[in-house]
Amino acid sequence: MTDDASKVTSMRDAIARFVHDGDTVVIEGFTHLICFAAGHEIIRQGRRDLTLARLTPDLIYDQMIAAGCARKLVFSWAGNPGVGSLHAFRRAIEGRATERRLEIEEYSHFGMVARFSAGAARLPFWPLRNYMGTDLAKANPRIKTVACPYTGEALATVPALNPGVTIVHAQRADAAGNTQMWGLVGVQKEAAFASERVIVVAEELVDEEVIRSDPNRTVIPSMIVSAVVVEPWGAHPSYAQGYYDRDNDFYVAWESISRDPSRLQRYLDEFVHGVPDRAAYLEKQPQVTRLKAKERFSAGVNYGF
Amino acid sequence: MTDDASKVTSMRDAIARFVHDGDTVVIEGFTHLICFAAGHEIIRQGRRDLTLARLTPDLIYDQMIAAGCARKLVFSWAGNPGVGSLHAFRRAIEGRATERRLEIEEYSHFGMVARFSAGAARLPFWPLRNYMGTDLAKANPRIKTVACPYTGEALATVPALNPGVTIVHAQRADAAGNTQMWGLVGVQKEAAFASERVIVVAEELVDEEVIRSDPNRTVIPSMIVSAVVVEPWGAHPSYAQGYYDRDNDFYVAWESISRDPSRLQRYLDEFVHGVPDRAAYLEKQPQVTRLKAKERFSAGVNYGF
Amino acid sequence: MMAAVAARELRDGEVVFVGIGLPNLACNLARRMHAPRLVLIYESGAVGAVPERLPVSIGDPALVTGSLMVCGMADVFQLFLQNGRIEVGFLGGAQVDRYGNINTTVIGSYDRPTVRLPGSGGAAEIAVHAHRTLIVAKLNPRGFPEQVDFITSPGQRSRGAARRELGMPGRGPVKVITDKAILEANGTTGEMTLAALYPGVSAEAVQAGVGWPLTRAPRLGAVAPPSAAELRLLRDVLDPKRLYLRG
Amino acid sequence: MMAAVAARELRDGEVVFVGIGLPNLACNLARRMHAPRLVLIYESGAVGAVPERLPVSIGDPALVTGSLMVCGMADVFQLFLQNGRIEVGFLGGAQVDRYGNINTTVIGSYDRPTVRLPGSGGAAEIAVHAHRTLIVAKLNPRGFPEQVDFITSPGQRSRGAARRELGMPGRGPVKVITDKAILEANGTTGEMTLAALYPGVSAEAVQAGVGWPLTRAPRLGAVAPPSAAELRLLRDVLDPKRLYLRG
Repeated sequence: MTDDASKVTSMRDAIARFVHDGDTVVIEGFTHLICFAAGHEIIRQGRRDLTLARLTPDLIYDQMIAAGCARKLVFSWAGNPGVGSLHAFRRAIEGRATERRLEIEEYSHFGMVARFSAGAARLPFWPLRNYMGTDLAKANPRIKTVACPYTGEALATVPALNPGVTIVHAQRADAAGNTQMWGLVGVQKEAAFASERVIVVAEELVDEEVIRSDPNRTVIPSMIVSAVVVEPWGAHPSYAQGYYDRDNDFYVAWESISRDPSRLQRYLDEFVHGVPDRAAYLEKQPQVTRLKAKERFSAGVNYGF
Repeated sequence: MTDDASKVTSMRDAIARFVHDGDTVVIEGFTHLICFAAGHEIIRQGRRDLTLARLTPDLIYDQMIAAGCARKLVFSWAGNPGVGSLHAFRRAIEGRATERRLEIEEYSHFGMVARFSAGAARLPFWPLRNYMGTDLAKANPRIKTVACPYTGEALATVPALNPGVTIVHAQRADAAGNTQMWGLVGVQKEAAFASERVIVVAEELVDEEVIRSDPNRTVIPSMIVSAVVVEPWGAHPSYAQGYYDRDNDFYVAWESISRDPSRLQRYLDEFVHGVPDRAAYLEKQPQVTRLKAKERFSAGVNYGF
Repeated sequence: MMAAVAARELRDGEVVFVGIGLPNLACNLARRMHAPRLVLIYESGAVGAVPERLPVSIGDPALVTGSLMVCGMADVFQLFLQNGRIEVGFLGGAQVDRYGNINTTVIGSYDRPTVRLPGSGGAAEIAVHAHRTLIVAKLNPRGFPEQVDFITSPGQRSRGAARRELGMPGRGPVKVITDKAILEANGTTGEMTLAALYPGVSAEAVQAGVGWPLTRAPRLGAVAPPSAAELRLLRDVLDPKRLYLRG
Repeated sequence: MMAAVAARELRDGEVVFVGIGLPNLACNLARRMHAPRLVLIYESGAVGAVPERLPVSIGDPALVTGSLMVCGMADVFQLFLQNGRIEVGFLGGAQVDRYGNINTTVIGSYDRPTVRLPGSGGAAEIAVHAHRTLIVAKLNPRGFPEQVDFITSPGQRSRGAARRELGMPGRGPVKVITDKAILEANGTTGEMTLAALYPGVSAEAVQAGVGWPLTRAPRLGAVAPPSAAELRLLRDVLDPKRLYLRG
């Protein structure tokens, strides 16, 4: 079979066509493979009233909140991991002006994973044994319970999350959108299958033959993919295992950048609004090449019969 | 970390220690990696009153039923795929003597997969959108419904399946039981995590370093494994991708062997009771080497940072 | 002939849940004739397979080597089928009834069966979720009773209730492809009605193989015989050893 | 000191859910001291990691390279944590109360918070499912109130109800490791009580950092100072850049 309908397009076109004002948008990736390139393009195109969903909002949602893209945040851990706070997020929640007040809907990681799992399976809810004794269900009335039809015990439930668009960054994809990733895979598969539209952003565009040489590594099949964007270093300052390391210096720097609303706006002016695309973003900071990954190749396995 | 506690043992010891009369036993594998070697050892050791669970009972459960090991069968498709019937199973169900009458508990594939998923997640049930309009729920009162706490709609449920022991055949494992497989992976991961005890049977025992070189291929972690048995060709006449092909001739031959109870008993006498172990089983049929897999190696991927 | 007729029902680019035997032949014929971008999914977890030999089971290793994706069965049923990604499903069975209900479980009573059949496998959920299903079965009165002994895979109406009332997402069996004619589900009643005859077959001959009074479509179609290209592909390329083709 | 004390709580062969910072240091110290077969699981999905550098986040690429297994987060929470495979979990937080309830969500009211904290992450479910948890936090009266503003991770009693009544599988927080003393959960009341003092620390100094009247264990233990081996490993091998060690 040759699935030869290429879906390769530019980031600009992909965001213009598949991300609309008012959408629920998911840019997933647990520390790994967070697509900053897509977030920046959404800011540049001035999207508004988005519901941003993600386990860990991370710097990219902090930037999108500061840029005024978000109406609501659905999440489970909002911090700068190992460093400190997401200050744009905090200002919006704590009502300290600058950033527009933000609606929130809050779960734990397991709750968010369960919401994506339900969405991906097209079930209206997912059961989990959780939340007893916590104030989370009180703060979020969408956390409910269901009685087990066998044991009678009450289990917690969360409702399905079915985003309008999910953006998945990956190491490699073919032109039709068959996508492979390795290292931490987070909840990307579930978020993609839960979504109405999926944009795949790949470090490398590969031949269909590369995908077919190792089918167990395929996480996302072309049939659920709307667009394929080829964007090397598109996850920086997040990372791509086997391609480049995380830019921990930038994560540390974000603490002071985001603490000061005017510095944050200057950052956006320079590195987001001030560049037309990711290539220009990278040209401004040649030092990122220091993060290029060393080689630690695995051996192949035999698929013969 | 060096998880240096070796769990490597012989098939005889593994079955003697971890499979008991009356247990619920799962030998999973969808066409691929079905551990006939373990089934034969269970027959040799004369286990009785087992509840055998598996999506597709396949020839191995037909042999175990004929040998008198089974009290009950939990399944979703009982046939000889592409060939015909499992005649020992049919005789036991249709009440045509020879084989002892067999209790059954029947689902569809999705239902069985859902039972293992619930068991693996240690939830008492799993919801699925299914069975409306069928007679399956009438034939099996354990298929129930639950009302969604969000939409009110009725969804089907199946109860968790938590076997006493699950036997997983795989291409390779280390001595502690960290196990990698590729090609069709069926429902092995879920069945193993659902189980109280897990016996891993590997084509090849590899160094921990081989496992660590490609951690995304690990399907079963050592912490859930009770024993590791190294048994090359242990899945024959089923197959192991990259090691040997399926013995389709034997599947065809089974139609006439199993149709005749005395021929079936002669088969068991010769190839199961008549040999002490898998090595002897293989020595009796040198022609299986024709099934050795050709080489179709995948390329490795970079795990560096 | 049945393989060729089934192949014609598939549209380019569709996602098809494939069984072994005739459905597999039909899909591979369609891919070579008019639907090169057909995506084949096997319930074993192989997606986009390009088998180098005719697979003898849905778990054949040839379906894995060179496929686009291999996933576990929890993903097959939850992320593909229940998710609504499967457009066409093929079903067959020992009994097919007036409303396209299929029995692959038992002949006789469930507790004391005359003949124990293999059971559902994935057929129950395919019948519920695939956007549409195609039933492939040879005509004979015992195989086409008014009502099946056991409903394994629901058709257009089960025990009096329509699919929509029962909450089934898919449209159900739209056609039954037999060795003599094509039956089609009536959009209103859900009944399988005679829609088109194979060359040289009379409506009476079809009725003789069906256990209920067949309604005929207002204008009966004529099924074109397999073309030279279809025959050549089936006999010389797809099934040269005649594993699944019999005449 | 806190890292050394936490390390001593871990037994060889245990499966530990690790967070970044002090818990990570404690686990790696324990592996080198007395528990070489400790299995570390990070909520990011890395199992059996052997990081070549000190990880700065639980998603650090160094946790993947050379690990025994990498799995998706649905598996982390369902197959490992909810399955009951995690024996020890580490927790910390802005507030810890009398019963070991932890708040990492908000200071003040939920709807109008004075300080918005990061939220649960995986802490709520770790507190519910891990066989036992260890709380690591520095003493100060605002951090140890009688009752937390918001219960993110449940302790031994939440709003009057005990863990068992609430159906929680794990035993909950068995100890609170502070910078001055170790508190232990009383088996009957569930209250965190003073169990052992660090060298040179008085019971009064501990009470000064706690917002409820501390019950003392009948016989107060004395925590041994870090040994030369522990100190050398922590300072020279595990955290030579002092990323997490401060004095």
